[in-house]
Amino acid sequence: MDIVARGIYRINLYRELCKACGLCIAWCPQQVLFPDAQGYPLANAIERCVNCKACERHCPDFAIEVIPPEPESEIADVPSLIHAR
Amino acid sequence: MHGNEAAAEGAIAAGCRFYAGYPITPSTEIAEILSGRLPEVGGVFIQMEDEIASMAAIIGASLGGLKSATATSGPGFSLMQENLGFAVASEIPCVVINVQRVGPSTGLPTKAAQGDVMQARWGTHGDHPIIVLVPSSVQEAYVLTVRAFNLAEKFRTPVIVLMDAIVAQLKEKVELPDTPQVVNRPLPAESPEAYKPFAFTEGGVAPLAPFGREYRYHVTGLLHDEHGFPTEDAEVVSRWWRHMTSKIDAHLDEILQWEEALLDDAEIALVAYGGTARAAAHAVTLARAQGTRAGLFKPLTIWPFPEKAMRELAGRVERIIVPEMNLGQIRLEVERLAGGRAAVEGVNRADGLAITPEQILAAIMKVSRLAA
Amino acid sequence: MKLQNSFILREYLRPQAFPTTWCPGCGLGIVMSSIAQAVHFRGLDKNNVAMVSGIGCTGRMSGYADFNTLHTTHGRAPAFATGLKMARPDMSVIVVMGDGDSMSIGGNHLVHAMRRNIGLTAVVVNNAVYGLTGGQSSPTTPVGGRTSTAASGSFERPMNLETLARAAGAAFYARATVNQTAALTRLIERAMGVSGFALVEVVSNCHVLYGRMNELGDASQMMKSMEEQTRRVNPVLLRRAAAPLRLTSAGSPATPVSTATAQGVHQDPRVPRGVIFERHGSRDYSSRYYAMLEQKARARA
Amino acid sequence: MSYDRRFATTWQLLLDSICTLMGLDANREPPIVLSSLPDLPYQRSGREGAAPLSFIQGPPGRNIALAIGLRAAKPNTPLVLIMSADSITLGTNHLIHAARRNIGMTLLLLRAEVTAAAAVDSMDRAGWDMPAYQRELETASRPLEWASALGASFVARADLEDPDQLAHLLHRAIDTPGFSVIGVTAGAQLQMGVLSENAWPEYFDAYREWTKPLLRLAVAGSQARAAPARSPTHVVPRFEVRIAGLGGHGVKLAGTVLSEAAGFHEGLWATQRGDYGSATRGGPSVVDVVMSSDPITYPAADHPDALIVLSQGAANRFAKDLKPGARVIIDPAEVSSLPAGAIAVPITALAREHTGKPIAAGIVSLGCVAALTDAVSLESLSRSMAAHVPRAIAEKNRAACAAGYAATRAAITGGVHV
Repeated sequence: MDIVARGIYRINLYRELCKACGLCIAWCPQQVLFPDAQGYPLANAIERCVNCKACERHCPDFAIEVIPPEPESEIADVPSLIHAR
Repeated sequence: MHGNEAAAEGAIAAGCRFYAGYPITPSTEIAEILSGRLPEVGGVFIQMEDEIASMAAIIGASLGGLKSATATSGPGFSLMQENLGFAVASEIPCVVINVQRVGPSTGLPTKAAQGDVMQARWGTHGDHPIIVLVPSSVQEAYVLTVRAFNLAEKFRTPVIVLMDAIVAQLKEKVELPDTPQVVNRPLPAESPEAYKPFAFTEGGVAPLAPFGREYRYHVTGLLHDEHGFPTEDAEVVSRWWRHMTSKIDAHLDEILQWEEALLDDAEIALVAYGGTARAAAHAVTLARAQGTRAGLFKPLTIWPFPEKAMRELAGRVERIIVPEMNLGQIRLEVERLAGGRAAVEGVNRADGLAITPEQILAAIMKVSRLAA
Repeated sequence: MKLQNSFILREYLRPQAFPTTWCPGCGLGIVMSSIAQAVHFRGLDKNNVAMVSGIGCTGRMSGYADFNTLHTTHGRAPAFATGLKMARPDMSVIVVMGDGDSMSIGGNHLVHAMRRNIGLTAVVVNNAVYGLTGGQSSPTTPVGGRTSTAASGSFERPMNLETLARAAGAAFYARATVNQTAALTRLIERAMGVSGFALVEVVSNCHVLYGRMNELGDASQMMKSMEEQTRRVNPVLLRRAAAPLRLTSAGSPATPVSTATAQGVHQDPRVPRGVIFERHGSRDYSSRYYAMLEQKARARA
Repeated sequence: MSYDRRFATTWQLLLDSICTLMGLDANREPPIVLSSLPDLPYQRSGREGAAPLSFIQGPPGRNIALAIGLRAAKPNTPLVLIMSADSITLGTNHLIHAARRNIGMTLLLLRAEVTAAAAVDSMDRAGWDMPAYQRELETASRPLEWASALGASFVARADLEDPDQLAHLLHRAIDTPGFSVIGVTAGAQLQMGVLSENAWPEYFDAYREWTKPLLRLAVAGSQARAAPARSPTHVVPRFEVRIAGLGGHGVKLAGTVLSEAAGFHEGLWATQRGDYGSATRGGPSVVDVVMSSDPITYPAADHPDALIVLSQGAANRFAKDLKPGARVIIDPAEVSSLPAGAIAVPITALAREHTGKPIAAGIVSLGCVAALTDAVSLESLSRSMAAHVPRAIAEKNRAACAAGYAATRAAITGGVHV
């Protein structure tokens, strides 16, 4: 498992489940993810992640997840967190 | 060319102009190829809603005067049995190609087996004669499919081509005849008034008139008289049975086909059919190279079983080995016919893997040591 | 910290069976995830949930879901599920089928399950093609769609499951797409709350076969085109519309159903998604049956 | 299902209506009647010989499917099906698909409909006279509505007590191309007459339209099909090749190219068998090709003369049971533990170098095979490739194949064994 965490959110990539279909990359509205040479996603721009979970919800293989830094209750403040940074 | 392709081309060459089917691995290529080929020759391809409907539709098309066929695999063949029985009882020529896979139920859909040998014989309810052909090469898949249509037309019966996934998926070079010999359906010679569509003959069949303007008649799955009308009269019914069995039994010489290799001086005979016969043929050469006198008996018609030839064989050799990709379906038949004169043994597997020449050779060596 | 996705995977699926046999990018994984989430959001005990599937790519789903699962024969899943539901009326029974499985070989069982209004949640994953056998025409292949049994494009009229379901008497019909995952989950969740036969048709993608044969692009392109090809409908806001039915038998279900195909918008070529119709006051066959038994027992006492 | 004698008159009335079809138009072909009900009134009349109508007493419910085949063979003959509850039980699936496809036939449905809200006698719900409680639990089948919902051409309801109307509707149904259903009731408080109509081409009319361009193609194609088979120019003892890798290595294509090169261009006997797995990418994939100047008995390469290994998994599984003197070629980039005596050829690297894609690994492997045996030449491989590889990339693939050949030759002569 690769864990990428540079900004507010972390992204877990389960390589053993991933089939490199590219859906997460295509659905990410923030261009967080990029394909490597074999087409597997890399979270190269993790700082742009806004925790919309589009990648997670569109992954047919449960191979990617976005993890917020705080308990669920604080997710309502996501926009202000982004601006604060 | 692979086996499914050969069967499809054989159907076209034999004059098949109607195909109804439903996708099922590993027979689907036959449908795919015919979906392209039939429109080219003015025929009809239709993908039906299930196998039950596919079998019914080919019966309807055959009554309309078209040579018709369907192809399927185990689970679909099970669904066809009801209407296959209808075709037997109402004497409708048609061809069913069953590419066997590992069962029961969904089993191993992509793996080869020979588990439908008894289903092809006894799958539908009641007693009935049936013709079942078994190709062991791509060449035979073509030739026997053509033959299946010819026998179906000639004896007015469904004919089953029992392939296995080994032959169906095998690609090999074939040498096809330019124009295969084709039996076409004769029109009745008599007038519509005198026509008996289900005439009881000793060892023959009445020509089947296509439904149309002049010849009107009644077709039923109920046991019927010579005009096709249902009857419960035991005397008529017993004449019907004589007709049904004699039309096959009187022509066994024509229907039965088998091939023999190196049996003249053999002590050990292999009885093998379909994809397994290829490994058996190889095992014979391996055994001969080691000085064991083995030979091969390969039935191409498996139902009716070549009983007379098998009885003769059992009198000639000391041991018979029956390799099959099932738990011993034809071995039962061979044992029955050998009647104790030759010891019969099986080499069996039904796990989706092909029987190898080494496996058969090991069995040959085991019994030849016993013999020595 | 809430690990929603891995939670679904751990709690409702069977990680040891992963990765799935489905092709990369297949919408079936998304459907499976939505079903698991719907079960979770409904707060159901997974010991009391059954998943029954037929044959085909969709049929494999029951192997991955950690419920009571039954992988049956081709097309017969609704019939197996009917038996299960009658034996265990308290159980939530989800039937997952593909388009060929449910509408072609299983058409009879589907129609009669809808007619009986037995309490099943049917998820029909519609990708317009037979996937497992290599891309043959299915009952929902659109006219002109190229398949391996219609190389120059299909000419057959596709099945209209929506009107058939309405005529046959289903309690609930919704259509979702795999690109709208939240809506998909919500619709399945809602279908599971229906008493009676609830059907969710999920438009999915077979980019490997149908997409390639018809040059529709990869998985993400096919999913994105679902956005343009569908439109959201709300049955509450729409009046009863011109279905092709004019006839009614006595007590026909065609009348009380509120339909989504509104007057004035049915020229819109886009396929409606959302709740298409819901029959009010529907009651599951199995609960009606057991109520009848109780009534009889009371009458005897 | 047995025929209910209470309906003998119904039967007679229906056949009378059908027979009026023949009186109307001498040029019309007489209809064929299909039913699962066996009891024919004309049989009881003592007639021998030809029946007044062609009649098929088919299996319950399946008559619809049977009629589809008949329609394909007889495009102009009216087909009239008389069905009862079998149409809504066993036959439901056939009914809905015939309606969807709009196949030209006319269905007369007896008792298969709810005839009144409290029609206790009707056998409409599931095919037999159910106990009352069950009738209350189950919603009735509504085959007319099902057919209409799927766009049947013509849906009507007729009253047996008005035989003229029945005959009229029957004629209209038969004149309408496509699938028609007429519910036949007696004295029911329901709407009679035409209930719905829908314009859509009849299935086989549409089919014939659809196949017109394909028929023309066939004439052009038949001349191009003939390809003379060459007889072998040299004696080749049985030579077994196994290429094993992963999905995405182009293993299946390689098998096809090799077997056809041997079969068509070298005049040898050749077989090809494979296990390609169900996944399109990443699963194990293996192909066996056997070539010989004699006909081939066993068509698998269990003891290969040449084994090409493109993945570690394939090496573990197949690098045993080799024929004495066999050659094993491995791709050192993919296989870490090398079998003794194996020749290392950077197959996937060569594939990438010449075509840019790893899928050409299979084609490179063929070059390796050509270097190991004189059964196939590079020339016949490239001629075989021409039939399977798009023209735009054919040259690149030929180069890839030649690179595999050269690398293998160099490895053998240089003695670069592992």
